[in-house]
Amino acid sequence: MAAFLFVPLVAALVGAAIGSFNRPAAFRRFTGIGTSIAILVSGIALSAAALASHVESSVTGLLRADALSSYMLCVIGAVALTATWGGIRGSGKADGGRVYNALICAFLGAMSLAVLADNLGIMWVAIELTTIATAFLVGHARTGRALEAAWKYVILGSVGVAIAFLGIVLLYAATRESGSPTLSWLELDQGNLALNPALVKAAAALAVLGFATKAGLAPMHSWLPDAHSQAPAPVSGLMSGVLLAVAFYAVLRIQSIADAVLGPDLMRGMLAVGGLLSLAVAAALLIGQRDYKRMLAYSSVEHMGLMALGAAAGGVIGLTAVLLHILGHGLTKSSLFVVSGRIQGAEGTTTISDVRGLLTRRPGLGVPFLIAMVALLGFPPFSLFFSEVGILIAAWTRGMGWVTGIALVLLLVVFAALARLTARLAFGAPEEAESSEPLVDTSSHGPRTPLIIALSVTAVIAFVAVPLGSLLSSAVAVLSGGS
Amino acid sequence: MNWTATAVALFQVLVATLVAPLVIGITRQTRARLEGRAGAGILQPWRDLLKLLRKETLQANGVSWISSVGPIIVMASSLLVAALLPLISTITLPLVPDDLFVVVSVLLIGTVAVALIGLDAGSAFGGMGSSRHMMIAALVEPTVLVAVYALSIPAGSSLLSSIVATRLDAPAVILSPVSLLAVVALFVAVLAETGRLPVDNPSTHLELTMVHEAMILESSGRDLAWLELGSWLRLSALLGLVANLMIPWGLATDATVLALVIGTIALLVKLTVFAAALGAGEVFLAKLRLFRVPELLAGSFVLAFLAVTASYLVT
Amino acid sequence: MSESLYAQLISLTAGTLLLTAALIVWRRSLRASVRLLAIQGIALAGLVAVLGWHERTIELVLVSLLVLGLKAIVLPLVLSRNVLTHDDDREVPRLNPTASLIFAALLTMLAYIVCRPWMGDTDDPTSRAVPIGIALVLIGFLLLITRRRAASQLIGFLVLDNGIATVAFLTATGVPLIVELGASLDVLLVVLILQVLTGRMQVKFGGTDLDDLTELKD
Amino acid sequence: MNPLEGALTAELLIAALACIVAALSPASMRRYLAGVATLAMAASGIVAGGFALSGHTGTLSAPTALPAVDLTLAPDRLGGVFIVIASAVTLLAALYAIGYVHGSADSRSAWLAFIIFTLGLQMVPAAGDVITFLLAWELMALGSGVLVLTDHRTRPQARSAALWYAVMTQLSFLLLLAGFAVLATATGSTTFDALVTVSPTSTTGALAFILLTLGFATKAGLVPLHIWLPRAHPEAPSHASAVMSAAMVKMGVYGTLLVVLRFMPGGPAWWGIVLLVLGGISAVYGILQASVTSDVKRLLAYSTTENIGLIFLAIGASVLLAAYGITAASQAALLAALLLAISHAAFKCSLFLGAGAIVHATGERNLDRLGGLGVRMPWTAAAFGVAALGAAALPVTSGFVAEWTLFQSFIHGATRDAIPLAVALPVAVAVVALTAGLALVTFVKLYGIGFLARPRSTGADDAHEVSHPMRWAALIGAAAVIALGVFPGPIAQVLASAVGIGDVATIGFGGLSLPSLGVLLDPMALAITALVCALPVVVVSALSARRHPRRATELPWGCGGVRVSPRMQYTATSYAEPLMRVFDDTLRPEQDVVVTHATESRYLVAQVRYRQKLSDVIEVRGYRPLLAFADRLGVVSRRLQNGSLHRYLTYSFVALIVVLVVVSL
Repeated sequence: MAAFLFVPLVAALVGAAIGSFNRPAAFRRFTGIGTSIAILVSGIALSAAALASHVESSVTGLLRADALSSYMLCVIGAVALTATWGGIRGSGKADGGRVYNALICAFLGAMSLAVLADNLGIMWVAIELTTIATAFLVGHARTGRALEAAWKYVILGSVGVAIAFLGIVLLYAATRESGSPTLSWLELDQGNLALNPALVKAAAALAVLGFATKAGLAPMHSWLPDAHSQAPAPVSGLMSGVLLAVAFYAVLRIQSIADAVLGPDLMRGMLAVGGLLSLAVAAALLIGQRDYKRMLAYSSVEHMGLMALGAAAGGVIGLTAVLLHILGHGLTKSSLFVVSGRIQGAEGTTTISDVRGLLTRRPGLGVPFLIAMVALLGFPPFSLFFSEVGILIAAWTRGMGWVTGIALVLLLVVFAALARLTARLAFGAPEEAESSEPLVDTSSHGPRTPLIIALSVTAVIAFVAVPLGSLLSSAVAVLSGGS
Repeated sequence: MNWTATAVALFQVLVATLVAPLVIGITRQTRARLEGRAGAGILQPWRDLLKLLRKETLQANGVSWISSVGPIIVMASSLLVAALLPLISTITLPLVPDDLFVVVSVLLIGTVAVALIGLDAGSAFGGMGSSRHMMIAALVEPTVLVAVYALSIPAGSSLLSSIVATRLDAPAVILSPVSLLAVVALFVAVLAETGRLPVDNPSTHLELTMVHEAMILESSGRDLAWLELGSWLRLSALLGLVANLMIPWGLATDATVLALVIGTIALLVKLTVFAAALGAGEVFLAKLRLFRVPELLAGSFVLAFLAVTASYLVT
Repeated sequence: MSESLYAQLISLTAGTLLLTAALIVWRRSLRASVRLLAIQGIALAGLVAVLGWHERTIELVLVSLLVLGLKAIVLPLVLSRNVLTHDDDREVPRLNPTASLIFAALLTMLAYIVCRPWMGDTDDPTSRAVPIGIALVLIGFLLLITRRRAASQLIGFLVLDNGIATVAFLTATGVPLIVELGASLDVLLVVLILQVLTGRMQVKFGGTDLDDLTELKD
Repeated sequence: MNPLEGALTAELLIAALACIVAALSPASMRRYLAGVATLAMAASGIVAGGFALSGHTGTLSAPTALPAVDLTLAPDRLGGVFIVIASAVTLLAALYAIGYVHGSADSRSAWLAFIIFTLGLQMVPAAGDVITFLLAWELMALGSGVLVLTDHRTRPQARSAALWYAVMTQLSFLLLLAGFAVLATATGSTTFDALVTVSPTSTTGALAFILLTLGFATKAGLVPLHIWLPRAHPEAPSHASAVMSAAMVKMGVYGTLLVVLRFMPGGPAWWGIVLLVLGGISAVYGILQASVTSDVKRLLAYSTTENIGLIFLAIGASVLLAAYGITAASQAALLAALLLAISHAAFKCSLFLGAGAIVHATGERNLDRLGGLGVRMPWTAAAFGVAALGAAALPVTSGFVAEWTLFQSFIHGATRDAIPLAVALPVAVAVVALTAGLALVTFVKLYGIGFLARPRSTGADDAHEVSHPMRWAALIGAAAVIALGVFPGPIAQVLASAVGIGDVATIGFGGLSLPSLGVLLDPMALAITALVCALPVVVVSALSARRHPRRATELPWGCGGVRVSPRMQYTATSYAEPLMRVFDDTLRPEQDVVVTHATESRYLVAQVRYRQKLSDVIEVRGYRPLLAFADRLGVVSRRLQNGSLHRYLTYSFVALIVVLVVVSL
């Protein structure tokens, strides 16, 4: 079973290799999907193992898959499958070329490595690798705007992650001071190292600050709307759906270490402030938003903010809800980005006011977009409803009443803004001036199946107590100190 | 079934119905005399009524059943009110107590029926009268209910018969500020509800000032007879109620023949006095402009409300 | 090596690091900045070598060679190739040099203040030099914020990175080798990517002024 | 599995089946298949509600992916009342829909939305824990929101209505979430049975009460949170508006009862005053707006605000009276609240279905363009008329019984010992009376202008009676209005037992008696008395008719002139004009009069153009500025993200410095 630890990495390497060599294009196009499936399968296998209390780790101890890692691997696989499969025709001209597919595979591999690494340093390297892999993906369109987005993304991302590295260095220094230098989760998490609290405090704060940049938490979120709006849709889907989540996974890990040494106050404070700021930024910039891809990007900021609040609250319900939210948000957001890519392809614009009447004119795009928006806005039966309610109740019950109160107000504003933008985009009759007889285009501009699967999964996962609920519980147990 | 009570109620209805046109006759005659006219005599309303009942009934093309059934509903609601109110005796029907809310609702059925008749023919004036009539009715209702609420507090009951009976037992209540305020408020409300001056001029047919008359413009023959009798009966019954609230003496408290005779005579006397007073009062009053009426009603509402407040603070 | 020599060498290398950073803030010429960056790389490598010598670990000495190769030679070379291909090597900072220097000084003081609680009041020369690493991080950040040219931002990023490396070596004599290798590779890749992007920027916008990059906004 | 659990399970299964049927059935058969499936679901809901109401208990639960969060359905008797209301209304609406839906209202999505909506509706009162409650609540919101959008292609207003609705519903949801979170924090659990330990007089209790009440008030459409209601109800297809108005807003009532009866019984007096004020303002404001509105469905929507206001007023009175220990009157007020709720469900359902029939038959929603429908659509007219009587609270309808009960509790609650009561009750009497008076005007206008007189447009002139399912649904609703009005005794007894009031009896011919207040009302006896009184009148009329049959002519008097054109009739707008003037200060209509003079002389008028626009004052004064402020904020905050990389880096830098300083403190 330990072989499954390596499957994602090998699959990514192979995929990248196939992608970059000029194999038949038909073959090349499926490398991303293949890698995603490999990741998903390994994720499921490792989860099964973790549920059977059998934690796989590699010989050198650098890779390890506890319940949390396995779960995250499943999330990566599932979201990547949605994005790559759904984006199969949406990657721009001529399927995006060699580099595109190779980089996608590398990106997936880097994320898998980040969650599988048992070593903070390796994880950091992997997360930095995601920046590198996605830099050219963001700039893929080769327009001035894409270039701008890529530059901002790389600078802000790298600087942020560099700060995280500073934190990791200090953490390492702390463990060295206590006599057993290590960067292993397993050893750090057991909490029996006598670490210097002041140093851990600085280390954790810096690390969280750094990873929060990649996780898209305000005020370090600035790269996010630009990168998400310029990247090809599947890449945006991957970034929004899992890259943020992987970075947030790092935050969660660091939080569990810091909490063991310092108690929950520091991390709770930081995450609560970050969460509220993210919600506020998302709310403020969604009100007057004009671009639907940026709208989705800010919605990601909002959801990351919500997860930060959940993490700040902690506790079994709070953390489970956060993990469930990661999956639900990933699937929903990647579907939305896939559809938005198709809308962009069909309409040639990302400006909301230029689209209008989407549901009437292009039901093949309008219907999935609306269903996914309904899921994103947190309506049942989609799982985001449960995770949002869980996070908010957990936040309130764990003594963050004021924070939650403010968050609720901001959530209302976000909801109103998103609903207004969606209504503008999707409903109403098409403009009369365009053509007297509106042309109804029922094609979905790409495979429908991945969207159906992703959204159906989002709709039912919240009701799956076994094995998902048990997996989430074990993953939360990992964060709460036992492994 | 309590046959005595039923018989008393029927008797009361009979008396009220017979007397109602006379009450109108008395007011008109009083007014005529005071204005220096000879007057048609107090029996003239009865004569009008009988003549109307004998005449042919016309109705507009394409009207609904409301136009033919409405007058009967109006009449029936007035009769029912006459049966319920404590006019001759305080004995109430079994199962149908003279609860204030019920009485008001029964009155409102008549109001609504008249308003719908006004609309049914589709003439411009009918709609106008109906609209004004309903506005006044809507604004009168708070006054009526609050006034009687004030009266019901000393009695501990919203049954009109108990309220009147309480006053018979303890006449001091009558002159209490609560009672005075409430009765005055109620009296204004009754004037408004029955379409008397200064709210509505019952004898006008000047288009722009009509309220009640506008609604029944298109009715004729027996329809008109029922509508007229119904509104007269309503006036008499309500005047009788106000009279009994102010001067409860003479009212029969048991079902003996003597008591009933005394009660009837007392009622006739009271009604005569009140009708004459009403006629005399109207000589000196001009009709208010329609949009001054709400001010009048607001004033009476304030009186009623003060009465309630006083009932808590004074007595 | 005697303790006093060791302490002096640490101070010297760390001081050089800070000095070069300050000079980078001061100078407007990109070429000069690249040269200063190379010197900074040498100083960092020197610091690692001193530490390695002091701790008698061959591993650290090897790492110092790696640092020397990467930070003193490869990265400055890559940068200077870029800078040299363009005639204009003047930076027009958003903040004038005097103000920038004052800021740099303030940031250094801040670094000393914030490091105190973590490091305690030891006389250990390495611990006393840690704030210089933090100061380097902050000064690097300052460069990122105040410089307009793409290449300058790269320099700022590298100063920041040097700062982190300094902290790493001073507090923990470096991170595990595999992490060190990975991290170095990452930095190299980031710089290469930024180089490529700078090249594209030159083609697209006819310059590398970052103030041109304000198309994407709300 | 006991009967209740069985019925609930059956309902869920039938709902799932109905969804499948709606999704898969061919377009031509869809309304029959899906309609029948929905009927079956509603029927099983009635059964389930009936079991719950009769005191059966049972629990259905299912685990979720979140630990310690189990979805639980465990209706109590109070819940049973509302399940029955919701299911019965759904039943009528589904029956109606079979004959009514066409076009976009017959689409797959519309049917799915309707099923999800009504299922959510029936599950809200069945929920046994917070998460289930919120789940059902949101399903209800989602389904109804989609239904509001049914006509988004042809009606631009639908979009804005749905938006208002969605946002206000979300507000309600978030308030509830916060309120439940407060309770859950205090009790450490999310099941309803565990939430009862919070003391109503504590700060926690107060906070929970405020949050929950505001949340429920938003859903119930109380002023000033009613703003979505007059927009959303008219936009939905009529069968959906009927359910929304007759049943969905009731969930706000149910929730409030849940708070004051189940979670925190024995609330302090100020709770009662809050509810009383909220309800009173809503009642008067709602009916005032209704009385001057000419759009049939909008009028009905405002009237819903009024009725729900009355219900809250009754609940408030009950809480207030209970706080001063006046138990009998308090219980009467509570009973009145439930009677009002049931009565409103019956007549409002019928009215909305009737309104749908009018729109269906004439293509008009504006009362100013209707008229003469009583002759053309006799069945609809009958149902609508009876329901309008109910709405106007005249005897012998359900509305009359309910308001009578409310009035009795006011009369018998009077006490000299408590100043708040001494002030509140007379004001409440006045408010109820004014509301009743204005309701009378409103419904006389609605019925009189819509069904009587001459048609004011060709659409109204060409109207025909609607199909049988539509007719029957409206008639059954009307029959319920009468049945509830004639035999209130047994119904009141059932309701009373659901909220633990013992002191209610049946008297006479199914009349209602409240022994502890010493009052009784037997509508049947009243009706018999009325018939006895009417008998001689009828006899005289019949005798007279034999001699002189009625003769139809053109307008008999017609002001001495010939038949006027239908345009010279009073319209709904002119009917309401006097009221508009009287309440000018509250309603603040915008009026323009443009007089064009003849060219020859400025003393001759060629044309007078009069325009009057009535908008909701609360929206104009309260919500618009707020929205404008938000929009300005949105514009200003764009500067946060102005594209400058340096600015973005500065954000990170500042964050870094702040963090460094904070950790070194």
